[in-house]
Amino acid sequence: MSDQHDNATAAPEVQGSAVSGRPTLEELKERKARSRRRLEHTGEVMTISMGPQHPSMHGVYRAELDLDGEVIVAVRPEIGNLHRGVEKLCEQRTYHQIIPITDRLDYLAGFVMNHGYCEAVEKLMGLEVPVRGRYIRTIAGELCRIANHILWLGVHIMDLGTQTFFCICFRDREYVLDLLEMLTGARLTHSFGRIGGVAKDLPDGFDHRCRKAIDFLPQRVAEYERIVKHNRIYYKRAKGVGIFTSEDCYAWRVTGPTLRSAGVARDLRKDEPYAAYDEVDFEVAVEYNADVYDRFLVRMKEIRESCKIVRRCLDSLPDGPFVARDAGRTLPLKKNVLRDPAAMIQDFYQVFEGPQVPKGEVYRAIEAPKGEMGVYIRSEGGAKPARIRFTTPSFYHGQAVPPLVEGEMVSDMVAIFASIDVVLGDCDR
Amino acid sequence: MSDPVAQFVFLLIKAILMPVLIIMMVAFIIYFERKFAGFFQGRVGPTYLGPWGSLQSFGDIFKLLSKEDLIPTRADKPVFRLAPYIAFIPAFLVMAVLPFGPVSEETYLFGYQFDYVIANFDTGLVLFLAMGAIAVYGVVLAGWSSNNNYSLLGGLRAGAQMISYELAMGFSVVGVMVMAGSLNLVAIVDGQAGNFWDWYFIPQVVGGLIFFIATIAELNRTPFDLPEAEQELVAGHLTEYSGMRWGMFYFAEYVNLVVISGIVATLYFGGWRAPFEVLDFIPGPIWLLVKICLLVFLYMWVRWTIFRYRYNQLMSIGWKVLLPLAILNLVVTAIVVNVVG
Amino acid sequence: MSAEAVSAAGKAERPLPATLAAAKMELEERFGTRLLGSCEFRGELTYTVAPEDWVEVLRFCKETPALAFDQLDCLLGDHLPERAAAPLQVVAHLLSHTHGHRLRIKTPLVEGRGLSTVTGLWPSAGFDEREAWEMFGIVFEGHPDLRRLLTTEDFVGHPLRKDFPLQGTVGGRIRTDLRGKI
Amino acid sequence: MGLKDVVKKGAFVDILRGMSVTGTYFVVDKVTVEYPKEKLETYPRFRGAQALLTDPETGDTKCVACMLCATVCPSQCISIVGEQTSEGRSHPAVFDLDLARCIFCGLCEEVCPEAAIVMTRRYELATFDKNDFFLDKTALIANQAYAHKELFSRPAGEGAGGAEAPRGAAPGVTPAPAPAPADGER
Repeated sequence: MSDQHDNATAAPEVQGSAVSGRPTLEELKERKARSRRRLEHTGEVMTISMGPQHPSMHGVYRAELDLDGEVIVAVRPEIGNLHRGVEKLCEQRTYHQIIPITDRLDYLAGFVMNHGYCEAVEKLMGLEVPVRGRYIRTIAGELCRIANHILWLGVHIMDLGTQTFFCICFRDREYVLDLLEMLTGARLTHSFGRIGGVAKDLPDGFDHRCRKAIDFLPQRVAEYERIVKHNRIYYKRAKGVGIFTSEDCYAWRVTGPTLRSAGVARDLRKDEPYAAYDEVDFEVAVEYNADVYDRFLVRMKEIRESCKIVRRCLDSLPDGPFVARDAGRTLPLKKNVLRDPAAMIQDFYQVFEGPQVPKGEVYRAIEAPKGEMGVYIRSEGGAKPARIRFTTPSFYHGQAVPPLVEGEMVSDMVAIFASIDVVLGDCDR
Repeated sequence: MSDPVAQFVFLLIKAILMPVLIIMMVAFIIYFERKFAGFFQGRVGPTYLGPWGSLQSFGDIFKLLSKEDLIPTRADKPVFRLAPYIAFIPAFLVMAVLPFGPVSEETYLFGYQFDYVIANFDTGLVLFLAMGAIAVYGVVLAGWSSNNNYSLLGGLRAGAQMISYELAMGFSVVGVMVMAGSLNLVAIVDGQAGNFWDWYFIPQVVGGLIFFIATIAELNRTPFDLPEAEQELVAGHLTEYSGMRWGMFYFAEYVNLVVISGIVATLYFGGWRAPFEVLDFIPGPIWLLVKICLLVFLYMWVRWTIFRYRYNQLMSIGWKVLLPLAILNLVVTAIVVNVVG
Repeated sequence: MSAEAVSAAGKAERPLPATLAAAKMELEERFGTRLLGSCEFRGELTYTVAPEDWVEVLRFCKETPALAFDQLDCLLGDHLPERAAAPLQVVAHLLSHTHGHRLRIKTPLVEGRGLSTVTGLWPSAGFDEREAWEMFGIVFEGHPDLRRLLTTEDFVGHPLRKDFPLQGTVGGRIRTDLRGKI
Repeated sequence: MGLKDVVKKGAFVDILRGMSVTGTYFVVDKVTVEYPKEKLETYPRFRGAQALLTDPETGDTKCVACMLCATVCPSQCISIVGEQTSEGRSHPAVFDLDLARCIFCGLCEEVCPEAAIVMTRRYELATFDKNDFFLDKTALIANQAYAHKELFSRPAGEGAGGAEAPRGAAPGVTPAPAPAPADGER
């Protein structure tokens, strides 16, 4: 926080005035009101459609903008172009078959979606995941988070002007995707989660390669910060732009890095720990100016924290089974199916009958890279869920664009939309 | 042949040779821009057409020629067709006043007196500023005539951006004029005779920087490429253009780039003069070519590194920062030249 | 294996967090009989309320400091054809940032009956209610802009109802009979 | 504005720092893998197009038509018709897999009790004719050429679930081009 002050090149009106350097809620609201003041004298309004094929709309998000010159007067968002009816599909499939569907939700962090779904099913069944399984889930989850944030940075900076960082970020993301392909078998659509743990154990040589990549990535983050953090143009384009106070975040259910940049240290990995997050200590990245610039700072800190988590998980990786062995509810291990007949019977039972799930409903939320993703499952006791609802962060971030952007300018809409990290697979389900 | 006929023949050759040379240069600069863009981003750039992909720009041209050339139905067709030419032709005119070698009575070529400039124009600098202003019409008319909201926004931005940066450019150039004592580019280059420390970019550092920044805005290149900001306005004023018509605009941008780096070389880096006296045996045009290439490389380097300003920040920089600094620089130069000179 | 045996085999029934127990007392003391049913399952508290008190209960949850549910995590519609009396249902998940606890409020709905909107309390319910209307046909009175969200404007029917065929009613049927012959 | 910052701002320090980074990339060796010439090696767990493994002696598939993979497949793209062979062993007369619907999740490989169906490392599936996506039994058996090498390095009974051989180069080192698979595609 201290460096926040010495870079006097920041636009003077954004200087924090509170005693501890952190702007109070009223101060943030006053800054937001300043950018809304452009709306008072609106002349003739022109409507443009930042349509589904727009280069910086991160997928098929459509926003109809009413412009007065360059200032945005009104926004009418429109989503649903990537709606695949995931919830209807899930109602026709057993709990094992739903796993490959979930990683198509937020396709930039596939495994995290598997993980969220498996946590909800395990909570519904009351199933205990063995320690090694939880550690592997944490490692894979954090690798997905790193990949997601690096891609976010590349696209965010490309929206501000140059393609250079897009290529640089995608090159660094390649190392993480390599690791995920080695671990799970696919770069994006991992389908690596299983009810009761993970599909396979860590392959040999993964430990060495993972440590090499984890030591290499913080240097890359240092380089990104060296270029972007003190860049005068990034100051002008990001400081004091798109302010969203914590009150707005609660009202519009905006969570994740956007909420943490508004001064609220809310992180489900700390508040409602799951997998191995309670056994690994890490800090929650928090900033206080609630603008695009602070969302960048929060995400860079999160990449560093994720690297730390993965390193700690690798250091204290326990032995033992990586998936729960419970005849009635989990898929058997492939090795056992080929050898002993009991596992083969369990195999047939799980595929034809499906897992036994008690009647009841459950809601489990985890910390996805873009925000809090909650899974609501209502089961009537059968092998197929009666109703599943994926409460994905981008759905609500896409809805929160109007209050975020009104009063700002067109080129700010692009920067703000990128800063809240909306991905349409997540948003339209 | 008598002298006037020889002069006329020389003029014809120069007038034909210059555009052909520029078009050849532009074709290669387009290729180098894509190649260097790749290198700056850690990737390789085009490699398939020709050795190291060198025929890529000819591949582009054939692709553009074969592409369908759409004109929107409700577009203002005559203006829509005229816009690329308005953007394309002024750049060539400026090349006429650019000296690429010694201009004096005793320089002879094939036995006839020959001066290394197409038009020894007394007010060459004013012509350059005028042509820059006309090129803006190409962009603004393109934006207006394609009857599309995005292009209108792009065109408006281009108009506003040019006005605010032309002033800064004009004032910063006057500093050079005061030092050289004349508007004629030939006289300016003669004023920079001698080694590289006699060039004007050393006394005129502030003026030179302002001029460089203003030319980036003139060329619509990255920190100030708001008119065709792909991320915001899809393609700005070029949204409705396709095929060879779009190619004309793309070509015009690079011709402008070559011409303006020529002007910057002439005004601040001693035109066709060698950096050291002893290297004078290498002919003038070679030096001008080397300087143009280095400056074009610098423009590319700036383009692939720096983000883009927001529209109102761009205007405020133009009016609140560059213009006062340019005037200050002019005043200081005038005082120094009169007191010391 | 009956449901109890399975859940007994799993972790012991999770106790309610302290603040949630306090909130439970407050709620039951305030509404008492108007809470039609409550259930605790896997450490989650669920209340069922009548459709008429829907907004009142939610407003109470949001405004009283002991509960302080300042975020509506998710609001979803549901279709239970086996429950003939009230086949439709709306479920709301509330989250309190100050106390860090969660609550689920449900309300059963008869077929044609609408529900009043909660966008006044939490603007984030806007898209949720539009989706619930589009997928189940539950009309939310007072909603600023109730139109189709995820499906196309001219889509007919409410897809997430159990009686809606998986292949859909309008064209685009998967021609399994032509497989391999095209 | 402190004097230090005016000087820094005047001297374009942050802009030059950004340009120094792109400058270093200009000279550093490039990372592009030129796809058709150099191909990246896939990892042992890569899930490409499926293949039916065959017994070396009988030349027939190990599959016993137990319909497990057809049931577990989330997109129902496998269709099998089983029959009894002369020696009384059941094997699939028809084994069709529609790659156009397959989502490459690997569940069929995981539940197969005979380790008969296996995900190979074949990812070049682009074709001009949609029917090529409709793999019948012979095409699936021909896909064996692309099967992961690690499968055969262990005793056949082990199946695909066993530990995989380490592979791949450390990040930053350009991996060696993969041996071109047999081109007899069809």
